[in-house]
Amino acid sequence: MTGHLKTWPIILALSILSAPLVLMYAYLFIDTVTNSPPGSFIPNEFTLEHWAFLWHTPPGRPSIWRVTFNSLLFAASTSLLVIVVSSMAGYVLSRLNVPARGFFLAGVMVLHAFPAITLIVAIFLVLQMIGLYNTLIGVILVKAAIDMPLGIWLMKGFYDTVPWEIEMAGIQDGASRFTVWRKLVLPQVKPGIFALWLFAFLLGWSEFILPQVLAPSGDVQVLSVYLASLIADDNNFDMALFKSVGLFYIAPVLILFFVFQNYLMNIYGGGSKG
Amino acid sequence: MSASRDIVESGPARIGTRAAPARPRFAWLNSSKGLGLVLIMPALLLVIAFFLAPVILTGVFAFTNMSTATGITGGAYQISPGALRVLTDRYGMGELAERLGQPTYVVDEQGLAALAEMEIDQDIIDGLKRRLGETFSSRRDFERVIRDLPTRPNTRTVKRISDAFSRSLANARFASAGALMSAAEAIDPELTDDEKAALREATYTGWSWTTDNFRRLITSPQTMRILFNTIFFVAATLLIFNTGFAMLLAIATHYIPDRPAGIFRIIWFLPRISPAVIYVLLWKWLAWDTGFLSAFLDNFGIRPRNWMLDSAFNAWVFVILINGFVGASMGMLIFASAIKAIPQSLFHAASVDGAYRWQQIRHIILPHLKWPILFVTCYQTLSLLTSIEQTLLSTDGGPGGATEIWSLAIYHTALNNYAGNLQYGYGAAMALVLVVIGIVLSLLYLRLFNYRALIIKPRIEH
Amino acid sequence: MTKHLLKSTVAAVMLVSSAGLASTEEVKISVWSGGTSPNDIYRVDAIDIAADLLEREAAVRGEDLQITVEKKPTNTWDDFKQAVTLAAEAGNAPNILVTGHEDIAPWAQAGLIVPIEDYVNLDAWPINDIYENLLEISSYGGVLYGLPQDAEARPFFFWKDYMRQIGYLDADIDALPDKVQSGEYTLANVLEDAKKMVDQGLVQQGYGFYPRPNNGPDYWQFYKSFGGVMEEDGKLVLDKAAMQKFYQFFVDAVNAGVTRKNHIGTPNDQWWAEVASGKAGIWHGGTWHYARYVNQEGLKDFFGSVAFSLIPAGDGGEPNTLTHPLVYLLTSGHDERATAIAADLVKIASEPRINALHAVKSAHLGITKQESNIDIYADDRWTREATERLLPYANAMPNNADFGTYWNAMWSGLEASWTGQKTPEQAVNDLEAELKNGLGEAIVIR
Amino acid sequence: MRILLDKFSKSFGAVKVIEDMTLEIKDGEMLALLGPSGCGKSTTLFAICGIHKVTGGRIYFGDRDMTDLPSQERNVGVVFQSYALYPHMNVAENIAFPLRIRNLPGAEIKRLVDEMADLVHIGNLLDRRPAELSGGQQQRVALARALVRRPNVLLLDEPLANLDAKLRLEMRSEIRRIQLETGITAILVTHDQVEAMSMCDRIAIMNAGQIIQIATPKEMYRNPRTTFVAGFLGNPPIAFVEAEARDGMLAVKNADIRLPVPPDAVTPPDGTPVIIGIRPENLGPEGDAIIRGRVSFIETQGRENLYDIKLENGSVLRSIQRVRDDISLDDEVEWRVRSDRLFVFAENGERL
Repeated sequence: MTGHLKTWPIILALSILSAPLVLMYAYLFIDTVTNSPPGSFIPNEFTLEHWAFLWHTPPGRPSIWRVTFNSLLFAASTSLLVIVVSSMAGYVLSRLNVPARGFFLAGVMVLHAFPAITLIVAIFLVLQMIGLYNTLIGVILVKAAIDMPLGIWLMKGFYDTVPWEIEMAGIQDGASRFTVWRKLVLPQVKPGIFALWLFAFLLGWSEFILPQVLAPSGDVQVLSVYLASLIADDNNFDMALFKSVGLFYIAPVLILFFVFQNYLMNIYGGGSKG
Repeated sequence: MSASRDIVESGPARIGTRAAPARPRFAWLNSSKGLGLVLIMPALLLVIAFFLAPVILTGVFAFTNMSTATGITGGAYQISPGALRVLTDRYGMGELAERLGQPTYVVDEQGLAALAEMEIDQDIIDGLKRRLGETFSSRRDFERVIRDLPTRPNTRTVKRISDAFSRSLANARFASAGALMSAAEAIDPELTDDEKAALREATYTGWSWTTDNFRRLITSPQTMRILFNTIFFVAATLLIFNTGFAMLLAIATHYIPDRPAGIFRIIWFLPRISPAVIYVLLWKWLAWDTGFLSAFLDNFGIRPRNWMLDSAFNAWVFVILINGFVGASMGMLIFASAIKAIPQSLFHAASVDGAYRWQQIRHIILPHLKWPILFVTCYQTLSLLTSIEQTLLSTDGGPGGATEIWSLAIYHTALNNYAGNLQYGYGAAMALVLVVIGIVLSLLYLRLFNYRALIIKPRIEH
Repeated sequence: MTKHLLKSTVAAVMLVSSAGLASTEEVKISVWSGGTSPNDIYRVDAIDIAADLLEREAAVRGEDLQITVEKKPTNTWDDFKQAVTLAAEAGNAPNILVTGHEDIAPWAQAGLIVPIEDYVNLDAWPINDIYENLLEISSYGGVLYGLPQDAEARPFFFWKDYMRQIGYLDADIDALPDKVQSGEYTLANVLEDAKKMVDQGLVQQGYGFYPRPNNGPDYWQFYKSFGGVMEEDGKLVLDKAAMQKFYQFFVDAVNAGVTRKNHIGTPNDQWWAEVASGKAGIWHGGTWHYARYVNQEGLKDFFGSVAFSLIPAGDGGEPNTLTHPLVYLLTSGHDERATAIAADLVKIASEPRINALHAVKSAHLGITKQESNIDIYADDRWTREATERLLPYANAMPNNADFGTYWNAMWSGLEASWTGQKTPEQAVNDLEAELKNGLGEAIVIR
Repeated sequence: MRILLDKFSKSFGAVKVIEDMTLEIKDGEMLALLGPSGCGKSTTLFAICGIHKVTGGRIYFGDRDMTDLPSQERNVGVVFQSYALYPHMNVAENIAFPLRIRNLPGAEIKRLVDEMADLVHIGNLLDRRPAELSGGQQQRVALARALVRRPNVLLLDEPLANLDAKLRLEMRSEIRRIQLETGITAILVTHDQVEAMSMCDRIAIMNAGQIIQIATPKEMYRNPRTTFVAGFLGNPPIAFVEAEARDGMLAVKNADIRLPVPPDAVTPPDGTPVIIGIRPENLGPEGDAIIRGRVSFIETQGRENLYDIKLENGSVLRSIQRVRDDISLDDEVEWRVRSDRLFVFAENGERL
């Protein structure tokens, strides 16, 4: 059905539309390893000077490695928490005969679209009450809680595809409901869990507002906050530095994306927050 | 048949029954209810802590005048200049304000006794005794007197001594109304109940209940503007990018070979997976005075400028571009898979009919996209209503508040403004509006998308 | 037997450690400051120096005091204030804050800060040498909450070259500050001269008058220039006529083409670079800009290139400038001993010699009278001239718990009229409505 | 082990699926629950194995009341239509799973798994994953897994439905062989009468939540209690015509056909409307009563042909006969039936 008209005009049109994006991402890379004469965007020399931040910590800022470690810890813990909590709750909503199950399910859907960010003052107060303000654990909990409804929703979807008969067989084989879930059902949704983990990891890695507000201090700073404060500091305007830190920051995202794009597109296509 | 029975009788494989497994040690592991409650508990706790409690708190905050000045966790009673002014202006108790608020230090027996109790050096007490009855209206003056005593006490002690002789409540801070009243009565034993009530209200530093936030929200000209901005932002982004452009991408990639289609999909996916901070930075690089756009257009004699904040119009263009590029990918994926699901035979039939591409699009693709479009619209309306990071990092609502949208205004009001006076109460009232809209919209969508179908009864009944 | 051994070991360890505690007192003092660029690093470093001195004083008295100072300078204000407020609510505010004096009122009401006068002898050196008006600015309700950390003033700047080219003689330029001071040269003249510069092509369209590109205390100066009053008898005041004239002034500047309509939001760094390289004709800023121009932007011959004066008067007002001292504040919620030590550190950091380091490095003005007798301060032409010519005319923003609300609202009104979204009249009416709504009887509108 | 359902009822919400059903399965017997979809046969099966809670009545295994015990304690082996093998485990692990749950020692497990694999002839497949097996092989694995823990009863839920025709034939006899070899009590749920007849000792035929008849396959075929039973068993299926008792004979309505009352039936009074069931194999050249009609359809089945005969009143009878060349479409024929093989039912479907 595509054969009877030429495709190149479409490709050309799409290329033109995509040009700004390609340009931005291309220069994200180019500018970090080159210098260009003022007013020009054609590089005239290759340099690694913009990457000096990797081994030289500017005064008053935490070390990039510390921040990277925090980001890693933040994203890893958040995503882990999300998959654990979601794979448990998702199973309940998909399979178990609990009271008010419909209510829970509707609740998850409402929460999924919830303007959580607007509750941030109240969330701050909760964190403060439980003594987790300005700690990484606190933001991890909050971020996991915010990502969780989507996680539960997705996990429920994954569980829904597991045949009931497998569970019935497990029960007949003498396994408890818990064992059935743990030993028989969970292995069936492994790819789904991996996709959700990846998705939550990227969300955590990208998160800015929550750590900015709920964990601002230097020793718990994450990369997004670090980069944002670098940009906001009007004493050291250095686009090439911003971009180098930015590339350093976005590189893991791009790598994970290119390797696992199918997993991710499935999840994003299935409906995530935009 | 009887022959086979014989085989069985003699065969070795005849099986007797084996005992069923013992009951599991934890009964909940095996009941749907028990296991369900255990498995859902972590999620429930997170929901309670970070959704439910905050919503309730926000609801509570919305009916208070909470701000930086009042604090969140509660207040004290302070005879501050402001409080005295309120006492004078609002309650007409200027005289009382005068009596309580004028700093006075009186060298009296009561104070001397207090000193003795504090085990202050007897020389000092004696020295002060000599000035019995004297009154000072400034702490500094009185402390000078203390320091002039032959045995000069250290600063800390001076402070303690002067406290002991303070006979006014100026700037005194009390943790409870009771403490305030007993202190006030010590100075003026004849306080009437009216005066007490006025005093209590005027000196309270913490937040108090009020519906002013909503009155203010309704009457403020700012609200209308932000509301308009928000509606414009959501509608424009939704129409142009999240559905319109997404559809364009989905249809266009449908008509080109898989390889280039995949590449374009990846390109358009980049904005979504990129962390907001770096993604917006790239836009800034494009739009700043010294950025790409300025340098490029300079060649054509167009003066460099900050394209992003150049005018309200430009700012809107960029805010919508920035948010729209992120939003387009979701629609793109959903529409693309919907198009893929259209039976090929329909397309073939159409091409036999000699329908051109646009007719295919109009008569075959678009009708099939009705539900996906509705879904994306619903979904992204909520997403856009609550989106904040991209706008915060790019225009931050500027220039001149032109791109200030509701969620951002909440953030600015309640958490982040230049003057640092954070208005939690007012911000919470604004947040509550969004929360209510969010809940109403999502319940509406649940109805629309046949929520009942989602809750099929579990097939295992135990 | 092993049990006995264990017991005695524990006892021994406890003995040693408690003995150690008795002899060495270890105190951790944290200090956070906002608006701190590399030039202003002494805002926090001064506490370091003070800690060293205090430790030595203690050692002389025979005490072993060890102070660890944790410093956290922040560049931006919004994030700093957000972090401080939330940290304070959470009960882990730093011991010492360096912030604008206008925060004293709300933070005192909230109980976030404690009066420094409860901890220091106001008659002792160096507090008795601090300018009275600065102490007043650091007080709220007659109580001294903090000690000023620096002082400054916010002058008008003129790019001399362009002034000459539009017809000013060197002598005229030298006389300009006096003419501003006497009210002879007004904001109307500013627009005229800026227009000339633009018309003659000396500067680009929109660069004749090149004001601060974002919200700041600076803008209250223009309100003042048109006769506005910020506070009277402890109550905030909105003078509608003055406010409208002030808004109108910027609208006129835009209409005349001397100021860009889209000026607001220009990145700070870009703005710095432009004014320091002569891209703008007339602008305004703060005394500390001098440090930025000279140290960071490469404007070596400042005095040869730039003239400065008070903010000229407008219609119905007087020439003025604004001082916006930052103050050292002590936060509540710490143990008494730590707060007392923090107070001592702040006191020592206010020593003229230590404060002069900050004043000169960051081109701020001194806080004590004796600072003029410190060579490094006295030898600095900028601090000397600015102190003499500007400081006497400096006003300050009021310490009022509601001032922040007023300030934010004033700014959005200015933004709206500047960018042409409202007429100044509309903007002022909206501002009035907003303030009546938000502040009620706490503001007087005239 | 003997299984007894005693006045068993089951409802889903307000919908009563099964009411007061009593059914006994003898020890070592293989019983088919036969019926159209929705008749409640799977519900019965799920109640026996404990996946469903019963609404009323009791379930006994032997003398033990199992009604309130969870599935895990009933020790029931189930083979599902989809086999429900665990995809992430290989064959050996699948079979071993019930034993692992019972915490048997590893060596014992291995021994039992091997023994069971030999019984179902999959000893060479133990290392494979389910996805690498054919349908028949998966079926055998499912059987092995169900049998390995020596269940009280083996339940087979449409076990052959997912197999192609040839495999179905093979597995039919295999399942029966294994059931006989192990001597286990088994219940086969199916909608396919051929399966039920060929595999089971007895058939319980169900409709609308009730058991209509329980009997051996032969008895049920020869002696159906209702039109439903008669219509359900037999392929090609039985044909029915409406008739009326007249003068001790049965007169087909609107047709000039009279059939005698079969000897085992009570002769109804005159004017009683009845339904006559004629099996295709009983209509042909031989017999004692004459039926005239027109050949309306011929289906070649290889060895035999199936003929549809349209009577003058429009109803259609079927006849299965050896292939013969003398009959072609639209021929008027005059064939006979054996009156002793006729079934006569009352209007409500009950056999007379």
